[in-house]
Amino acid sequence: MSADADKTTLVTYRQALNDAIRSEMNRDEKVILLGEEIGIFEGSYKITAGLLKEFGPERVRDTPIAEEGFVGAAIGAAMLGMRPVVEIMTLNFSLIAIDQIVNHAAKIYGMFGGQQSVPMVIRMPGGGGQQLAATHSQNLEVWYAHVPGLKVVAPSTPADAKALLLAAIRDDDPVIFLENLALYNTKGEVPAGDEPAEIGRAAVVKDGTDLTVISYSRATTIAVEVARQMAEEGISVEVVDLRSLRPLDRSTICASVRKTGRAVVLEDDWLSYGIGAEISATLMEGAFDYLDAPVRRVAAAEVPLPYAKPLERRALPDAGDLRRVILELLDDTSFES
Amino acid sequence: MSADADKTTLVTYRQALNDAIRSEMNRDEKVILLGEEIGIFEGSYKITAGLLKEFGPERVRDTPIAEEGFVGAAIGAAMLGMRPVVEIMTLNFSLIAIDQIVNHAAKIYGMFGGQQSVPMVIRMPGGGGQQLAATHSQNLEVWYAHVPGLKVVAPSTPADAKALLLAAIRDDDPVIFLENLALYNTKGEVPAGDEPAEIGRAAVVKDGTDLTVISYSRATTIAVEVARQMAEEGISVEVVDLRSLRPLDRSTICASVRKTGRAVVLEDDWLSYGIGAEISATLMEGAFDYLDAPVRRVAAAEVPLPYAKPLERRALPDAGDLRRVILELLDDTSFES
Amino acid sequence: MNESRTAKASPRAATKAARQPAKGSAATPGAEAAEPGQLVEFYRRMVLIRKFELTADQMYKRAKIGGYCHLNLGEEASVVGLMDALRPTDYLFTNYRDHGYALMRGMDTGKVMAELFGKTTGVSKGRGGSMHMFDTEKRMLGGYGIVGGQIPPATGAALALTYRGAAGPDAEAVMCQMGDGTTNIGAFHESLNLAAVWSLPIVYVVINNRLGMGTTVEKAAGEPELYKRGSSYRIPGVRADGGDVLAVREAATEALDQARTQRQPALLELMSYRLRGHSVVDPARYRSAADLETAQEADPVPALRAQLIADGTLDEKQAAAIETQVEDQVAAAVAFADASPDSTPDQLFDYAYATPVPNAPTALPGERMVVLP
Amino acid sequence: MNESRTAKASPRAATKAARQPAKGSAATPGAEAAEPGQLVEFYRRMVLIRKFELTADQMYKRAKIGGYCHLNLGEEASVVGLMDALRPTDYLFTNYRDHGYALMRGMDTGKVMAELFGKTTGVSKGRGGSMHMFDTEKRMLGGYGIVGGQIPPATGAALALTYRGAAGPDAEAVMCQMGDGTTNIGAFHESLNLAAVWSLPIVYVVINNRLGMGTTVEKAAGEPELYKRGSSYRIPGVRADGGDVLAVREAATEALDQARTQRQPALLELMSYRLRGHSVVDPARYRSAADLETAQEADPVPALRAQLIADGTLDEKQAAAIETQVEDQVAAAVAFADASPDSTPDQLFDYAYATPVPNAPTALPGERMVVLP
Ligand SMILES: Cc1ncc(C[n+]2csc(CCOP(=O)(O)OP(=O)(O)O)c2C)c(N)n1
Ligand SMILES: Cc1ncc(C[n+]2csc(CCOP(=O)(O)OP(=O)(O)O)c2C)c(N)n1
Ligand SMILES: [Mg+2]
Ligand SMILES: [Mg+2]
Repeated sequence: MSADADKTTLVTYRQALNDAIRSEMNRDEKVILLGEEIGIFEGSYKITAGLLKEFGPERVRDTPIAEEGFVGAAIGAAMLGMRPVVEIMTLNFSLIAIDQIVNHAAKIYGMFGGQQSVPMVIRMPGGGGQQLAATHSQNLEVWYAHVPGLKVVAPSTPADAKALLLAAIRDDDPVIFLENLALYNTKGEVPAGDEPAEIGRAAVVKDGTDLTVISYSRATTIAVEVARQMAEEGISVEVVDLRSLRPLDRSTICASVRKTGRAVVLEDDWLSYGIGAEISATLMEGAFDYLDAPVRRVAAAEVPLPYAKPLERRALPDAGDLRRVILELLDDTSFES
Repeated sequence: MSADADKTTLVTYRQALNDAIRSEMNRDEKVILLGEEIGIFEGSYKITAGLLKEFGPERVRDTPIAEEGFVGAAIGAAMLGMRPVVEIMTLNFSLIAIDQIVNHAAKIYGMFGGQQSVPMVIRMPGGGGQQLAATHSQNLEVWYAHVPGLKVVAPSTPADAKALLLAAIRDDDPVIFLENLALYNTKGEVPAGDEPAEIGRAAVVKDGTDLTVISYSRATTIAVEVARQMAEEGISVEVVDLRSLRPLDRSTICASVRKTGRAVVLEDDWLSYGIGAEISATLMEGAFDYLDAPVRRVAAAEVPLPYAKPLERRALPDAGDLRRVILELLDDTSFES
Repeated sequence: MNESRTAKASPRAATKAARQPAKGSAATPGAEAAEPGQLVEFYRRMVLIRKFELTADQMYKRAKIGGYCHLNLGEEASVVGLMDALRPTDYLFTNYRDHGYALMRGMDTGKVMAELFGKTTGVSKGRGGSMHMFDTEKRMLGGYGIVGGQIPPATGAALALTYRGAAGPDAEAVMCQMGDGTTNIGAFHESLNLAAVWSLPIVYVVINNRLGMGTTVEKAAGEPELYKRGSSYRIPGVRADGGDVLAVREAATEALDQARTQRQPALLELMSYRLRGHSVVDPARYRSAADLETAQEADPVPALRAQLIADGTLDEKQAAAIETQVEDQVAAAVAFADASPDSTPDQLFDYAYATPVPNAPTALPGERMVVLP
Repeated sequence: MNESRTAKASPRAATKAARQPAKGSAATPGAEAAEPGQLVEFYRRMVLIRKFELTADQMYKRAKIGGYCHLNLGEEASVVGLMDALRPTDYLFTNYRDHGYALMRGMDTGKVMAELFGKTTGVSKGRGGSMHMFDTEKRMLGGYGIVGGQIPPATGAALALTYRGAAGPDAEAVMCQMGDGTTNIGAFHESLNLAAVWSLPIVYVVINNRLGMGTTVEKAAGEPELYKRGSSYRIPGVRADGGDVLAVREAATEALDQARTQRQPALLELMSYRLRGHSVVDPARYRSAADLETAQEADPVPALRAQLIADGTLDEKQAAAIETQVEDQVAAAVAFADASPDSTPDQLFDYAYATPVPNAPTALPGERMVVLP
């Protein structure tokens, strides 16, 4: 524990999530948890560890394997005033529940003329890199980000994981809360107290002047690392962490790139029609006259992700790829550090 | 029937689809149809009219209401050498089957090391404008377009509907074949014979020099109409019809815009993270130095589509919106006709 | 295994059944023997649904109504019986064939019609249309257009009730209506299983009108006696005659009572007929003349009328008076809907989010997205 | 209703059952009385699965294997009995717990191990890993990782068979394996219903190992006697002792026979135990000591060994010889896998599409997408 315990504590992303859930469950008894193996098994990725013991099986409710059923049940419970926080083991399995998420949770408020809100959170990790092969390694966040009626957040740090989860649980709309398998063990300082973040705002997580990297979730941790390294080489990279994919904070993105004149998107999803496409299109609209060169995208190769490590590694974007593209872009624009 | 019957015939988009299916069923007995109400009911939108009578209930197979089940069954049948053509009543209901489409049909060939192809077609109409309200009016084509392992086509004319459906049925990969409710009654000349189109190629459907409109499916019919009108006003608009959303024919798009220097995307889906985002990002990469102004997007307003006509009309892009944006873009770039 | 009992399921029996007074009512609270006055009231309600639906059909043809429009014609006795068994404190979820349910839930006839007309005075402010009637206060939690889509949320509503209070005769319960074809979809299976393992106060009602669009139950379901499908979850299944308003009310009351007092979910199948096509635009050419005739013979509205006149409860004049009163009510609803204001385009983003957040997209088609300070 | 019969389901009975010769075999072709030599061969197969899985566990710990890895430990008798009943002309679909099935389907031990190692010599060329064994020739049409995901395609494979030829004793059939927890998912319901209404030659096999990860069958399923769930589709359900290789073979043969000759789908539940955690990384702390003990007592591999020695079919030396032979086989598999080449990054797009098309995206991360002429 940090010496300055009343200010911030160094915790894992996993622990930050666990803290946020616990804290909301203590604050509001309407908050209940639903999901497969979140109780006695403590969650596939142990995010809900200890909560069954603390809150009992009615508030920490294990479900049968029935994603469509229990996600839909959470919608109905939310309509009666509960605030369910649903865990789907991984984003890949949310496809089974997606009719409930997109045709129901996202529609009920607007389609019924604003009579009934659906205050629920769906937490789920995406991400590859764990050799889980093609059906268990996807980053389909762009699907959810595309859908009006949903809010979609994808925190990259433990502090944001906590603050955005607090916000998501208190929000009256369905919030898709995207975690990432590779982030759970990462550590960061988390402020004491329960201050929620504002959904819909990006953050400049590292200032810079030469080039902007825009990313979210796991990719932001890589971007920040690469930016730090390059700073030592005299290259000043700004990093914008999207945090919220829907709504998308276009002003913050454009303001950064208007300043730096160069932009790279780093994303874990497939390139075509991915998150980066919208970022690039946004910069086309909001920073065209300020761009010294076309926005570049660093994204996953467009294949069902193979199990074999050498292939998986090659398919996913990494720090080396980002670094190379940054240097190419600086080169193209005759950058001199 | 046209005087020149051996060359082309004027038929509806609906009839062109019906002709293509019939013709493939005659050519190859492995071609079977699966879907709700495609037999005795002749299809919700009558695309399969007459086929039950012609080919019998085993090849034109009505299914229970079980999209996940029958789409998945088509996958298994395809793995054993059948060539199923599945109708999902509307794209909105494909959400129930999307785990089978994305986690199974799209993965089987690659994930099992190229041992087993999945030759199947999923036909479904998307589209709003029929007052079917929020859950029955969606354009979620970008979801499918994002997924490696799938091919996704979205023809805008009867001729393409036929030629691309022939290609899709003969293709050994799963093909998502996107129709549109507003296109079924549109008419066009369709060449005689059974010449399939090439999946993966866009087409310049109207030549022009001042500006390029890029679109697909229903939107292309609007784009062509607006381009014709504007030609009379001395404005030369080129129209690129994407035809294939995956693979995306980036060269054709970029070549056109390199020539005209101005681009507008017209799309029926929601703006954020829609098809147009990828088009704009593609032009960022492939035509940056040739662009006189940022690419503009004309897309649907980001709300669950309301039933009420005045709201629905306002939410969906139309010819007026396209025309206005074209004029704005020409203005911004000091165009003089 | 299956605590099932099969009520008269043949069409003739159905028509006849409606002519008998209800029996075996003492055992189940709420299923009182029908007073003559009550049956007259039920007749009035059935006529209201009938007139409303026939009027909706006309209004569709006059293009006052758009989109899809599915009618309860032929199902009036089921709708009235079910809704009479349901208490104001209970919750209802239905499919898209929802006009009658909305009316019987006590929603204003004019506002239901206004919803069909897409007016701002509609129950869902014109956003939902025919398939999407909703009223928080009346605890009508929605008509839903995706087949089976209402079943998981209804199940979750029942879950929420278990946090509110204990089981007992005054406990709230949920009713979830669906069609026969809907029992073949995955959401049905997942939801009933959840209700069973969590012991939820919910009654699943299958209106078995023998058809899902053009597909018969026998063609669509491996077990076409649908009430038996509860057995996969140890949920008791009951079949009743959907043409007999009292039998419906009794069966529903009993099932709801078990839900209230024991948190025992139930599956109630009501044998019924669809008098017309699947929706107003479906000419139902796939339907045999014999089948249609059977359906018409089983029509519960004239059957109840004939019964009430035969047993002397009503005379022709009184029956006609009821019908006229209902006609006036529906005409007033149309007038109200007609006179109500249309939505205006500036209202498009009114219900985008319940909790406002920065940067929510509100561009109209062709408008620029990026607005920089 | 349900043509069900319950075989010895208690753990003690299971162990004992394995010591009895099979009975009632004449009636069902294929389920011959076991010759002693055959039982010895079954023992060898069970030991092969056992050794393979224990080795996979070790190799995982040595980081030769990555991702998820689910073992058949405790289910050997079920796997061997099922696969012996299946003919080379039949088709198999399984879940992710698929190593034993792959081996018993006749896939090369070395190539199965190589798949786990992610090598190009693996049965799925290293693309699939543990959960995704596949072999077109052996008609093993895949292990699948999405719970329930294999059920609709398996059902469709059976549909395809109905276009190939008539029913009869030589007809092909499909077997679709799944776990107990999987019977609660929508795909199960939709698929069994399709098989019923279309009369498909398929046998659905539920390996009821009493747990889906940490969740017991009783907690997950409203009807925990899973074979009864066939009744919702009029599909006969049978429960058999999954620890008894002969009982499994007999039940499977009978079900397959009905599928072949009558196109009658079947649901076969095999009572079994999971000896370890859900996957190799799960310490299964949620499991009670008593439950684990029960599972270990029911362990079919030592039980069959003990039986074969007790009845004089094998002596210790012969048993040990079998075990040594199998150990060598598995060691050779590891050596083969180890020596096999890794995939190289240039192979990444090798299986992008079966039918090549222009403009297919092949950019590596960071590469430019647009290549203009
Ligand atoms: C998931 C899904 N698939 C298909 C449809 C199209 N559809 C609307 S109603 C219907 C038939 C439903 O039949 P049934 O459940 O018997 O109800 P009924 O219309 O007879 O009241 C179908 C196939 C849909 N709305 N949703
Ligand atoms: C749709 C989906 N949900 C959840 C999971 C995670 N998961 C993998 S295996 C499993 C348990 C399955 O249990 P069971 O069917 O009994 O099979 P067993 O593992 O016991 O063989 C779960 C929940 C998944 N792979 N797919
Ligand atoms: Mg019906
Ligand atoms: Mg299990």
